[in-house]
Amino acid sequence: MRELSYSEAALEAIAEEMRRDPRIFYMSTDPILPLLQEFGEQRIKATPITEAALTGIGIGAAGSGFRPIVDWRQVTFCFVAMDQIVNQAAKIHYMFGGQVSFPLLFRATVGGGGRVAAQHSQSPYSMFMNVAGLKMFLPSTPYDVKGLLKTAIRDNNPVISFESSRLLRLKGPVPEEDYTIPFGEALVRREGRDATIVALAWLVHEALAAADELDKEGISVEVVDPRSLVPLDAERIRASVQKTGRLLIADEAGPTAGFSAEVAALVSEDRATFARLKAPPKRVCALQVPIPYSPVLENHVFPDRNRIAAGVRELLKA
Amino acid sequence: MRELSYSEAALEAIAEEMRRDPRIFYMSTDPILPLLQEFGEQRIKATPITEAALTGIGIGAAGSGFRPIVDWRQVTFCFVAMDQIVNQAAKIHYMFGGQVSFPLLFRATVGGGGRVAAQHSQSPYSMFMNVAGLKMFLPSTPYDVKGLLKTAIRDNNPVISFESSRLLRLKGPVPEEDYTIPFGEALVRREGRDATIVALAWLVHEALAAADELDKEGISVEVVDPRSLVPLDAERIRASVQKTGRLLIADEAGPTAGFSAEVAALVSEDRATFARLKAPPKRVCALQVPIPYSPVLENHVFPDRNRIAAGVRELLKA
Amino acid sequence: MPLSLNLSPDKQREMLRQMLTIRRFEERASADYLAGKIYGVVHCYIGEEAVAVGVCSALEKSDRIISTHRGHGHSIAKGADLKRMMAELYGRRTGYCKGKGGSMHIADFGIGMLGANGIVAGGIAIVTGAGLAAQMEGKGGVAVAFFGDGASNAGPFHECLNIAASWKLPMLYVCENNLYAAQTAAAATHALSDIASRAAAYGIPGLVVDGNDIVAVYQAASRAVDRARSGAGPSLIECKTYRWRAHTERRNQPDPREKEEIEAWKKRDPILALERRLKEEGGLDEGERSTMEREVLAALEEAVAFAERSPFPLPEEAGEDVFSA
Amino acid sequence: MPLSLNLSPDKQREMLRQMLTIRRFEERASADYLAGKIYGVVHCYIGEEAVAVGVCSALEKSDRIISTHRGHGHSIAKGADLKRMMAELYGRRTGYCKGKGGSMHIADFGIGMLGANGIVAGGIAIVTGAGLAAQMEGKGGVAVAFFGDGASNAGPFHECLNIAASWKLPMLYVCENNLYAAQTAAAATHALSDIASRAAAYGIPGLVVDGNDIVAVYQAASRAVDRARSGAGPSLIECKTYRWRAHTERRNQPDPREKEEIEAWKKRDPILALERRLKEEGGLDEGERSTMEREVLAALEEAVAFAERSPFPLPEEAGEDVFSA
Ligand SMILES: Cc1ncc(C[n+]2csc(CCOP(=O)(O)OP(=O)(O)O)c2C)c(N)n1
Ligand SMILES: Cc1ncc(C[n+]2csc(CCOP(=O)(O)OP(=O)(O)O)c2C)c(N)n1
Ligand SMILES: [Mg+2]
Ligand SMILES: [Mg+2]
Repeated sequence: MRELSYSEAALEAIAEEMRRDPRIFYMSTDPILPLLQEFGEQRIKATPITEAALTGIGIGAAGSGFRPIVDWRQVTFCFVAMDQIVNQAAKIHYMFGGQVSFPLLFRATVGGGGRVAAQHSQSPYSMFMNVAGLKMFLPSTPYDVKGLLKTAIRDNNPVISFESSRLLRLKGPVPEEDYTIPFGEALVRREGRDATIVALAWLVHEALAAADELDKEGISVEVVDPRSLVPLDAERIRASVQKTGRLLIADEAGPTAGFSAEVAALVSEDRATFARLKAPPKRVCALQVPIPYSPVLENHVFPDRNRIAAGVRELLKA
Repeated sequence: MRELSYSEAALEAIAEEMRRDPRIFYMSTDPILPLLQEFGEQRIKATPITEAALTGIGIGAAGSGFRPIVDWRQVTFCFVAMDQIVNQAAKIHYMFGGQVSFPLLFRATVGGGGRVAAQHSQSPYSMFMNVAGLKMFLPSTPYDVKGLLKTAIRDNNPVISFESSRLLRLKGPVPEEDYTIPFGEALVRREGRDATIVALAWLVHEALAAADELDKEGISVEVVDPRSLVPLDAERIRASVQKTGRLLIADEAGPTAGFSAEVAALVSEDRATFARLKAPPKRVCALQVPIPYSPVLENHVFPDRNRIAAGVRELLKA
Repeated sequence: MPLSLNLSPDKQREMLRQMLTIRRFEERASADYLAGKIYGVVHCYIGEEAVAVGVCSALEKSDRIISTHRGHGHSIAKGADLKRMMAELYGRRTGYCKGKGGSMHIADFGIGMLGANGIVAGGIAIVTGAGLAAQMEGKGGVAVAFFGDGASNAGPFHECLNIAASWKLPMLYVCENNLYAAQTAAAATHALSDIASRAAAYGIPGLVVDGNDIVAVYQAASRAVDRARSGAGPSLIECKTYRWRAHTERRNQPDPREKEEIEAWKKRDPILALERRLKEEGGLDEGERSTMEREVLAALEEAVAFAERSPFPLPEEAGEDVFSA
Repeated sequence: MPLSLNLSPDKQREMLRQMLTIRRFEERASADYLAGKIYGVVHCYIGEEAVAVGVCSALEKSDRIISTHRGHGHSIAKGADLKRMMAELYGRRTGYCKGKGGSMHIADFGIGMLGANGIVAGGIAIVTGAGLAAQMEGKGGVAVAFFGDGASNAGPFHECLNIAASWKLPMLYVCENNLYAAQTAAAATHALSDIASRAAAYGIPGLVVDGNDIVAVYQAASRAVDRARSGAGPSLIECKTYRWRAHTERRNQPDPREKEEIEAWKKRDPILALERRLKEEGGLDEGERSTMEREVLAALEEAVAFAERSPFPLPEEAGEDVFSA
């Protein structure tokens, strides 16, 4: 099968959907050139640096029959738009009693590794998970980013596409035919018996590498990739843990009140899963600090295959 | 001992500290009259409706030797200031290598029950817990709100005082003498043997009422009030659960990636505590929905003493 | 006033009826709020009726508007159904938002009313999106942002006026300058007292209008609407007006305003002013006026009765409408 | 130019030296970035040196400024230590931020440099807080916000100018209008091309200055500083200027700007302009100029050597400085 990079696959999803549906238009500070060339300035809008206004404009255009895509670019920049996200986009369908729908895609890159320090290396998806009324996903492969973006664009709700900075250049097979990936379906990326790793985005790949390593030690690890964060496929995660009896969650974000806490809670609060837990669930996350600049420091903050492998070994010692 | 309401106690903390330290000043849209009368317009500033600017101005004044208090009023209004909170206040000390400190208090009321619908009934403290670099607390009594506010005002970091709307008129004993309450010290509000309830703010009182009810059924419940959210007293919570073997977390916020998930994770990931868990930890939270207006709907969304009691009974059946 | 010629006596009587409807609706809402039948918080528009009605009279049904926390007036002026409004205030399932919204969140997208909004300045960008939609639709539609003097100090005001001016969006930005933002006097928080003077920063028209003179409001809005429909871009219209009541209907709500100031503004009642003008011009006699009052009150009673006999939502309905199908 | 008299040849030579230092520092930073010794992202100020140096020459050390993502120029102009700057870029423990900040976050509170800031418009409110602090201190201090044309479209610009005007804060708002925000031309996103025209909305002075003429910048800033110190409130100064290099130093960074436009602006080099003027007025000869060049390069070499021999932080230091004691 043809190979595309993660960012090429994302772009292809958007271009294909825009060809299909003239109600879709795209807003961002600094437009994406190939999109601009194909669709022109009317549908690919270069905007002032006003993510708050853009987000609100997207909401209003969505409520008026369009299907806007608002590209915040780095997730950092969406904090100026937080009122429009939390107080408006997430609640507007509900508080108006479901009168009309607000089909709206937000895009944001997340993650560290770029040596761009605290403001530009954030992974704050958990903050958005805490807000009722937003769907969101975080793909780990070119195939997934394309399929999930298409689902998002066809969804009638505000959806956030978190895209991993570390994976933008990652290549992988992407079919030419149209396909979508439903929200709320986790994928078992590798089957195993002894422990389950639930990992996100870049850490899916690190987890798979750790699993290879552990395999040599006779430890068989299952790797589950949730893909969408809201809705989150608690069932598949629990089923895996029921099988292996052990859970490690790997997240590039800090642990506190994060995705990793949610998965630990979902698993341990479930009676059937709890009954089969052979060890306490383990979070292997970034340190709970702002992300520092210097490579030595930044490398120390993030989890990686070694910390994941070490975590699994610990689980097995329990 | 003299009794004050929760909001009177808060005001007294601020007034006493402002008398003690002339570097403290206060900013809010609509100033608080007693403060204005005592301290005048220079130190109690009526501001335009620009929470983003106020937050930033607070940061700059803090970095210039003052100790500002920025009152966002309802937590809802601080989302327009989220860039200043997440990208600036939380990171500025760290990303500048600790050059200077930023003593800064933010105040925000949280919680529902007022029939003021989705935008005005939020409890989003968990979103802030996820951000490294912010301290925060959520008191349940007049005594605590005063002591914690004083600690916050003397702290050299950005601290958020979340104050419970439902408790503003609650009366309780408050000593006349100066006292402070350290961050990171949970309080056992009631001792018990069979289950631990970790509850926040208003739900501390509901948990105590549930405990009374359960007592009649011969069930002995321990109620732990964390008081500060960051830092969070994991040790005391774990110690309680190690004793009782059962954990219920009661939170007025929705569960997803929230405070309740964090406590469930902190408890279950700890080897010693995990070993003593007799039942899966249980979250009794608001529904994961925006808060609706109509009393029938709003009442249905929030947990209360009955749901807490029912949850404990379930834990004991496990 | 050449444009006043556009205003037939019929149209003026309709405007009067709408202003009267807003006033009576809110008098009732306030009473029912204090009686515990309406919950949460209610912000009254009484005294400012000429702004909403004057502007909306210059619009088509297909044009879109957005409102603020003080939203009843805009809803009624855009043609909202009193029954569904009152049912919403009463927290009933038949209300505009099925009881999920209340006073601060009444919307009717079917008539181009994109909602009241509890966040100061929170609607300005949203309705600017409706203006962009109108421009992209290419059918000559217009969108109107209503907002207060307080909101004009907030970031979205600036961001959106710049965008609308730069993209030539078919927009009206209507600032209801009632001199106060909650308890704070505009004089204390505005560098300049005329908000309209901010228009020059974006190279768009900025008009100051007597917001208690409905004909003046209508004329200014009509010109701005023409301009917007012709593709010439947005306008900022500042309507000087005043709210008669406290910021909200809560009992013992503080109100720092001088009694004399309030009384002086009450003398400039926008409803009485139009009534007088109409009578002078022979467009209204005492009998017609009483009939109008009776009809307005009858419609209101019907709305209240509808609300009262409507069921509350079922508790479980709180779980619905988080996401659209 | 009466005020030019204020500018002694010594002071002008000092200004020249600072501009030259900025330029050489960034030429080196860019090369070292491409060589992999500096990480992340580097935004160069080359071509705009007269703005930072012109404004900061009108300030006292105790006055406070804030910068943007393009922060080296402001840091050097306010008197930052080249060694600690370069060590920070090199990610070393001896850097201004102990290696935690990098190019986008250099700060030196000791000299009133409140930091570069990675968020467009993110610093405007913070330094307005420094202006409020100066007002409350009552010692005649002044605070300066540097920001780009792109930032002037964002909410904080409006919120803070209104507050500063209304509170009469001792502030300078200095817009560096280099005609582009990243890849987007200001012409595409600004309703009006002169950002200074926004000052009128707040009743404060708004000046357009040739940002490549350091004497003009200095004079405008000096007047605004006098005004601020006297309690008359803030000013907005728009400096028309241009960046010579792409938005960032990344390889193959797109740059939509016409070659001719770039070349035309390079002919208006602010450093050459001051050099020429000084030479004409007899304030600088060729020998002094070479000495200056040598000294600047020597200081830079020293800074690089310092950075190179400084240790990296220990990994565990990532856990420090989250909270202050
Ligand atoms: C962002 C935000 N901050 C504060 C509030 C609280 N608040 C509600 S109405 C109001 C005053 C609004 O004044 P103005 O815009 O002039 O409208 P008016 O009430 O006068 O119609 C305030 C401060 C809010 N709703 N949103
Ligand atoms: C809120 C926000 N949105 C987007 C960005 C990405 N970004 C970094 S610099 C820049 C352009 C800034 O333009 P301008 O303010 O004119 O400053 P200049 O780079 O020209 O000096 C953009 C869009 C950002 N840093 N912050
Ligand atoms: Mg007002
Ligand atoms: Mg620029």
